[in-house]
Amino acid sequence: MLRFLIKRLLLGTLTMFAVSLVAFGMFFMLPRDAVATMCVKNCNPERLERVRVELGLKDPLIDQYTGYMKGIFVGRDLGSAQGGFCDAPCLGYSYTSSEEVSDIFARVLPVTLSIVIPASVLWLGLGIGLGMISALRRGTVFDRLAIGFSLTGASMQLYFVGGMLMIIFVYTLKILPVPHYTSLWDDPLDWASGLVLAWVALAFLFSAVYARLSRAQMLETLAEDFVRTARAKGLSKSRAYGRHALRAAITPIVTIAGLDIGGALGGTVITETTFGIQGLGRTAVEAVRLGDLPTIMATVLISAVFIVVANIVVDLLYAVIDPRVRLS
Amino acid sequence: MSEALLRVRGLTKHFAVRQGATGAKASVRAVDGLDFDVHAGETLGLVGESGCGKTTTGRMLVRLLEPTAGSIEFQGRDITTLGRRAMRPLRQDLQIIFQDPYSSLNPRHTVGKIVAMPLEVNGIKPAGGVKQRVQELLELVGLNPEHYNRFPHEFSGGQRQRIGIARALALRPKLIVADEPVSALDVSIQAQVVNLLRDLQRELDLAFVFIAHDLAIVRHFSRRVAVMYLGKVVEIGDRADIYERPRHPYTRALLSAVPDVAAFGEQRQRIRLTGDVPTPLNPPSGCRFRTRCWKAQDVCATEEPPLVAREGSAQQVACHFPEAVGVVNEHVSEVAA
Amino acid sequence: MRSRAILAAGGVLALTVALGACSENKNTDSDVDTDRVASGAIATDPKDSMGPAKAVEGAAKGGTFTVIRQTKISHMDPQRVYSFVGLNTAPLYARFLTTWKDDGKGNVTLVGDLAETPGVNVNKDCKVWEFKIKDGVKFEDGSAITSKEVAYGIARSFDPDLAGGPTYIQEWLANDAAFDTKWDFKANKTSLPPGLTTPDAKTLRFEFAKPHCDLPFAASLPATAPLPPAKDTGVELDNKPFSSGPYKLVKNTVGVEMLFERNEHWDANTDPVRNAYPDKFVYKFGPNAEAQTNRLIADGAEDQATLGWNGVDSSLVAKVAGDAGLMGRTLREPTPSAWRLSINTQRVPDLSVRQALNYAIDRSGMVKAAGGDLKVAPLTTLMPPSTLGFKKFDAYPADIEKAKSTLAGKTPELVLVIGDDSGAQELGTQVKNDLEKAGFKITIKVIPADSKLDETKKKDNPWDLYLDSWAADWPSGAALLPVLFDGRTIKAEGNSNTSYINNDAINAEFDRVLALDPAAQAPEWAKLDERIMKELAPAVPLYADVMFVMHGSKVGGVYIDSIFGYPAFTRAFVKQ
Amino acid sequence: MTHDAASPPYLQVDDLRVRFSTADGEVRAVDGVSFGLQRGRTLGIVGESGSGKSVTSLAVMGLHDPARTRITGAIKLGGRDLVGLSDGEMRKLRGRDVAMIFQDPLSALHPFYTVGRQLVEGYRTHHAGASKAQARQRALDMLDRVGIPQPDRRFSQYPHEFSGGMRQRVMIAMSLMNDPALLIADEPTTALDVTVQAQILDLLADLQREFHSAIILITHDLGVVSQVADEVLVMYGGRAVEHGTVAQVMRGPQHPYTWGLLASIPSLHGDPEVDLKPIKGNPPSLINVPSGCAFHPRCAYAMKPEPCAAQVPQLLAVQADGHRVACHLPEPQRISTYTDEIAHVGVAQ
Amino acid sequence: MSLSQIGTDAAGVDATAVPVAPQPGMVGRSPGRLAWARLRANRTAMVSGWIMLFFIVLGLAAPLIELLYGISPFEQFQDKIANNSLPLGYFGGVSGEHWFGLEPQLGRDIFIRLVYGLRTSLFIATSAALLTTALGIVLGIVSGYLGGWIDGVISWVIDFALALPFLIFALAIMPTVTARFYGPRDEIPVPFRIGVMIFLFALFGWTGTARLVRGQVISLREREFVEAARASGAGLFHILFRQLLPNLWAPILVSFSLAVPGYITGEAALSFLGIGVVDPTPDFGVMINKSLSYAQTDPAYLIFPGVVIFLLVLAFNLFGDGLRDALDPKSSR
Repeated sequence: MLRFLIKRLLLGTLTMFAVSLVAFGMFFMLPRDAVATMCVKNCNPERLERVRVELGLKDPLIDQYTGYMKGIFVGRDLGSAQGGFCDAPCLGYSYTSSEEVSDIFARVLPVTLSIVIPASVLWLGLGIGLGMISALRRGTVFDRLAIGFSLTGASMQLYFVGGMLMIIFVYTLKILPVPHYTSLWDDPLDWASGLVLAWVALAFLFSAVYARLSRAQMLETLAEDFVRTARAKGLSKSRAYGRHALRAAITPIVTIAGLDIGGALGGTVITETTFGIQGLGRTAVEAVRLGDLPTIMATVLISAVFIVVANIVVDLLYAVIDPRVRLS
Repeated sequence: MSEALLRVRGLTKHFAVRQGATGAKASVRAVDGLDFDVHAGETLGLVGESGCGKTTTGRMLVRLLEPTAGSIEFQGRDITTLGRRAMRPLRQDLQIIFQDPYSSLNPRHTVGKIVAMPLEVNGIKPAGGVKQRVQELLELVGLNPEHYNRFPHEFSGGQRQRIGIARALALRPKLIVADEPVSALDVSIQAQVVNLLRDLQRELDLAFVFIAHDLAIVRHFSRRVAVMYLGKVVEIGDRADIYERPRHPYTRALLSAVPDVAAFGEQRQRIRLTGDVPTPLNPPSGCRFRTRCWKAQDVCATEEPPLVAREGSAQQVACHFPEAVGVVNEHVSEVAA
Repeated sequence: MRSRAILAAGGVLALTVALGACSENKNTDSDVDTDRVASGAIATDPKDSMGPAKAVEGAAKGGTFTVIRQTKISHMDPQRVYSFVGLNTAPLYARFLTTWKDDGKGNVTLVGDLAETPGVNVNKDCKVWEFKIKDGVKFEDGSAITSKEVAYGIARSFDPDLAGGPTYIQEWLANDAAFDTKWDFKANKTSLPPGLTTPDAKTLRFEFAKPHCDLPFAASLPATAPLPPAKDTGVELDNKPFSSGPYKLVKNTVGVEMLFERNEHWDANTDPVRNAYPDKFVYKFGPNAEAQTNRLIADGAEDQATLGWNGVDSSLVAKVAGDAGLMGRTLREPTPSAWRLSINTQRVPDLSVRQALNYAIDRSGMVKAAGGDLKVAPLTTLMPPSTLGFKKFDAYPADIEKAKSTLAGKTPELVLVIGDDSGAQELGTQVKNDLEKAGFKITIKVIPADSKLDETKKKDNPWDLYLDSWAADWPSGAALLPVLFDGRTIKAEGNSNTSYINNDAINAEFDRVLALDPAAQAPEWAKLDERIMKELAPAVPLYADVMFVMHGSKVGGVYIDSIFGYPAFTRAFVKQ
Repeated sequence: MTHDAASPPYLQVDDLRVRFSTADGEVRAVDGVSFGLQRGRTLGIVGESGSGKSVTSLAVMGLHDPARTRITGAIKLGGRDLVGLSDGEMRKLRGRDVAMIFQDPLSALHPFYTVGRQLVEGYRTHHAGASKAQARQRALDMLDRVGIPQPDRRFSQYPHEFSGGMRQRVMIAMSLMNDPALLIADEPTTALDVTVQAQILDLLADLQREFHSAIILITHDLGVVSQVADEVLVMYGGRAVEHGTVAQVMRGPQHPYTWGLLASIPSLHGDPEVDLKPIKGNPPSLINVPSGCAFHPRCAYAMKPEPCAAQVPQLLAVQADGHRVACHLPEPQRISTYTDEIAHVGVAQ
Repeated sequence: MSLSQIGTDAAGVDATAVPVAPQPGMVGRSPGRLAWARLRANRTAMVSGWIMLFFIVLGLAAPLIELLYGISPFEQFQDKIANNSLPLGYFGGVSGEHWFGLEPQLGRDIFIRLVYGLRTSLFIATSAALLTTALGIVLGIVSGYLGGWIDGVISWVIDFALALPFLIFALAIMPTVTARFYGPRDEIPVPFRIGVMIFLFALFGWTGTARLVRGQVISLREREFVEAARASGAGLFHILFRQLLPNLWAPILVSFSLAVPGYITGEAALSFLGIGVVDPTPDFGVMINKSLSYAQTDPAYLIFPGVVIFLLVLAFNLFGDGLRDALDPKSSR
């Protein structure tokens, strides 16, 4: 297990390294000139050139890359125009937003977390719950409704669901405010009411997938001998299914959930666009549009970290759930 | 006896595994130095409990697994390290039947295609056409030749096993390794398949390596029997020797543990072995059976007993303290307590 | 049973369909005074520059005024402010040399802000200017503002690290576009740039190599805000500017929220334009125009004293316009942001083709494509009506037949470049369809929206047509026509003259008019506008943006300023 | 062998019928099976796959899905009819009065929980007042009793750390946690090696003596039955075809199917060169059971069409005490056929 | 509940394992035919199959429909647009002439644009699904069967591809690629943009199929029929493509049929973000992106494309589900 983990960590690092290289290379292939975008009315070629030098864009590519990566681990001096020395982990200074990228993240990461974490709790709960109940009541009306729900959900587009939710709850019934983000610590109620539609829309779509998956898993597990053993011991249905079947059925779901949540943390672009909320996803999209290298690098790296870490966490969770993995 | 069809010497297979938290490399000594011969037209039974290496041995004989050491000579030719192409002509004489009648047939192929596969792979075009040849084979194994275009899922377990046998016969082999060919079948069907194999052996002069854990079936089908324990042959000999005059304590214990209908009503002297078979990852030193042997002494832990024949007999045994010759393992009629 | 779930989903859809279907969409009167013409002058009476500002009817002191906006303000450092939101927010926490008295209806007067008058043209040749700083003006720490701090503020705008702000004064002082190479601020922090002197604590003196009659206008930009050298935190000033205005920034969560509270040292009696009624100003960032509008339509308790900076979203214009109650909480004024279809005259040298382009564009369709007449107002002149001295004319009334006959059977193949944002694409489609009706063959080239800005500013850009807009920094033709059409300014990249027109006669006219007294210039610019259109047709004027903003029910005193066309807060108050 | 006919049997199954509805049709898994079993005795149920032997035992445990399964007849356990009991009532009996051991101990034990936890859980379910320590002590006692060395170390290990035989011992320990009066062992040794099988069978016999419980041993192996069972019930196509004491069935089998089973099994004795006598054909499908006697298509002695292909034979007593058989052949013919044609081949000498 | 499953399994009456004595002389029912029979018996799958077919025909026949309908997807009807840039009349300007009404602002006909959008969308989705499936099969089979370092490398590449944020890369790759292949004055042809989208999907989408196939192959390669082929001297090609591939068709077909709706959604999402197809080419994503902001003032504009794309995806999903049930009857019921 330990060896396996070390191997996973090494591979994850290799992945991150490859991702950073690709992201960096991608920026230099982009047909965009971040510097030219920065000047509004009063540009001249000399000034543009000087800014390029100042930002280090004239350095050899390798130096630029190593400089950026070094900044993450030990910090680096960005020059007076970019606020001087940037402490590790330095994600650079945004060309277009005139602030340190870590400041941008401090702002947008809570937004994305606020969308993804409650939504994933909701979709996992709803999806797994529905799937489990519908597996236990296979063939009943409930089961068929649940299947219908999951197929409908799986066939919907987030922006369409989001749009319809807003039409219904915000514009027609007027029981919810227009989606927006407020910090949880400032006003929990406003935080929730501003994001609840995003949670519901995401949960609707994702829970559909989980309901299908967990229904199939549960059906498979219910056919396992150990569930029969549990019943033969005289355990109640709820205990036999809730403890014995659920725990075994949940393992493959953990894998997918880990990857989904990891992926979602890396950016919920469509959700953010649909509900007009500025999180990591839209920040990333705008960074690419503006050719803002430090922000591109940081967003790509952060979302990749989420996925790589999610992968490793899933492996760890596996070990927690399944002692066979733990001890092998 | 004539020149052996198959000569196995020192056949060994170690699997590398990682174990423990550190993932240290270790090797599972699945098969550890086997010697035996199989002659044309005869059956060698290979018995032993799970994990004794009999299946691994079978797989190595047909080159599905690469031996770690030792040699396999087939028809006088060393095939231990032959490449796929060089192996091809020999494959025709050396086939295998598998245990699981469900997984051994490709569910997406018709019976005809399954049986014809060895022909196709080896580019053999029999006179009269592939179809005719396949239908002959089907008939040979007791299936309706009209079933040529049917799919495996339409057949029962016994019938599927017949299809598997037909496939093995397609190249007219001289030796068939039969790996637990009946253990997945219902009792009433087992007898059908065993009878079929016996008929085929008589008709086609086939040699078999018959691998099974069921001692009664092995006895019924094999003239010679090798008993394996933890990757080693502990006793090998003629059927009568092994079943009537076993010399290795393990063979005796094994035989006495078989619940035999025929023994109903008789009180038998049961040898109760304690514990389980040790892991082949770390087999006991010396004699591998010593941990469960009631006769074990100090020497058993230090010296590995060689497989030796009693003078004037083909029966070989690997034991420091073999049973005396002539002790018959008959059901002993003693009054129960 | 699966079908049942689908039926349920269908039911929800049917419900919403029914909701949407119950009203008929009709043409409505937009009620925007698009023909409004600006008038104004530079104050000659020093009394105009004296405080306090005229009281606003119905206004009361107190309350918190909230502004919501989608994205953060790029710069708060007055020397770096150049965005519209920055320009209209800066007056809250900074004072400038001059400023505009504005009734929000196009009647403007330039007055002194920190200065006692809007500048003295010492030799009447526009080369030497003097400003006297008022008495009693103070920073947020109570220290007095003198000409030294104003001069330091101007000096630091030479620092390339502090780029972003306007560059007029720097370029004029240095007499060079590359002003920062002429005078290095970092190396000379204790001295002042050439031509800028402070003979005493009250006086600020500019000496230019060339006449710059627009200096009083240029001095109205926030770059003339004062700063004590000791308070210069460099790039950090962006997050925490040092206040000279009626409010100070007390809390700044970058990109999330800014809180302004009163600067107790600000004296209303020195200030001719700022009433400073609310106790606090709060800026909140995040919601897009649609969300802002929806919140304001709802007029919830916390949004009643709120203004949505990004305006009524075009998708909601119909909803707001259809409701008199909502319209009562909107401001709708034409702005100086003028859109035109620039013609790259290097690539389209044939005047008749450029004239045919002008004839072919149907502005009523353009208005619909751009979001309706509450969003834009059609424009046939290069200068928007908000320019001082504006005169309406239409050199090429829309007429497909006329366009065809002007082309005389030619089918010019032109490439129209647009950005990849969705609004531009609709306009592109509209332009293409209009032009193709007249016989043009148009290729639409989509490039990233942001790079379009700078790519078309490159002299040798490969395109024929592009959509451009320009908003002058002050309502004078001088800040528009010479900037956009003086061919002598053309450089390799970073051009404003994106038509790349270079006509000697017109260039000479620019020089002539620029040397006139500002008051005399206004009618001359209008004449020149018409002449450029008729003789050169370097662009097709399309429309001017209409500022259509909405606010909560307790907002009062906000007006759309006549200079930039955005909401201004100097007279804002919260209804009690 | 004493057969205490006076006291009523602890388990009495009467005309048990179990049917499942499936997409392909109704499965008549058990079709009119009756038998009784005293405490302290072992009944071996023998049959091939699909004969209904496992379904019978699951019916006794009440482990079928009520929505898809129709169970009629009576299953009386200590006088109480289990058919029609609610799941809640049935649950109280399961694991306490009647316990079960399954074929594959690896899959029957939950892979994610320790052995101890799984043992304790079964005990505490039926001993609401028992403390954790009591339950643990009970579990340790039972582990020790079934011959697991170092029970307190093993207690906190997971099933995959046990060998096959040890796992089956754990299963047995688990089934004995609540002193059940009836123990159902469904092919308990099929997955095990012969030497381990012998250990487990011995253990079961020891435990039965100690706990005086009734045991149903389900197996396809007549050899196992002949060693450990007191009575034998032979099943075919969902029906009981022969029922009697081990001696009766082994020494004088009356049903052609039983003959077939005995003749087709190779033995360690007798002449290995003589061919086995397999039963021809294949076991029937339970969806489409042959009419009349389900065995008639494979039966060498069937009288077709009447009555074998037309009427279902009743399980009727033969001369010997308590020996019953369901066959249309007249009893004398059965006896003569057996002694003349069958007894000398195969195993039954 | 599946306890009956236990019961039936124990009784050995698993439907596929019922021993049937085959009738002599008949051609056997192949697993494919059995699946087809099961599929035909599934009413939901058949209905959704027909709807799917209807949409496909509609997309293919778009030019014909344009001819009959008499309106081109680029034609503007701005005289039917009010000065607030919304269509005149009720429910987004629905009328006998314009069945689904008009777009706000430009005033183009929504119905005919949807029909053409369908065409674009289906083309991209099926091509992308085909390409990713083909790539996934090859890499999955190779990785699963050969194992060892090849498997290690392919698995790592899968992990790597999964770690790349798709949308960000799509956003970056589209302009990069177009700038590489087309001069600044060239209009990017629609087919090229579509090609790049398909390429993007292929680049990121093969991992799912590859993983699936790899898993299947790993479980299949230990099957005895594969060993039987090896024991007969079969070469790698024979084993991969003759023995293994036929057994992979079921999962591949299912994953293909579920990939198509996935890519329909994905295409719309890319276009929604302005990466994929751009105006004036008719497209679902572009339409929904624009219509979203008209949710209040012109809901018809959101609902028509939204419902059409929903029905399209639903039909594909239902059919894919039915296919899965038919090919693998044990999977879900």
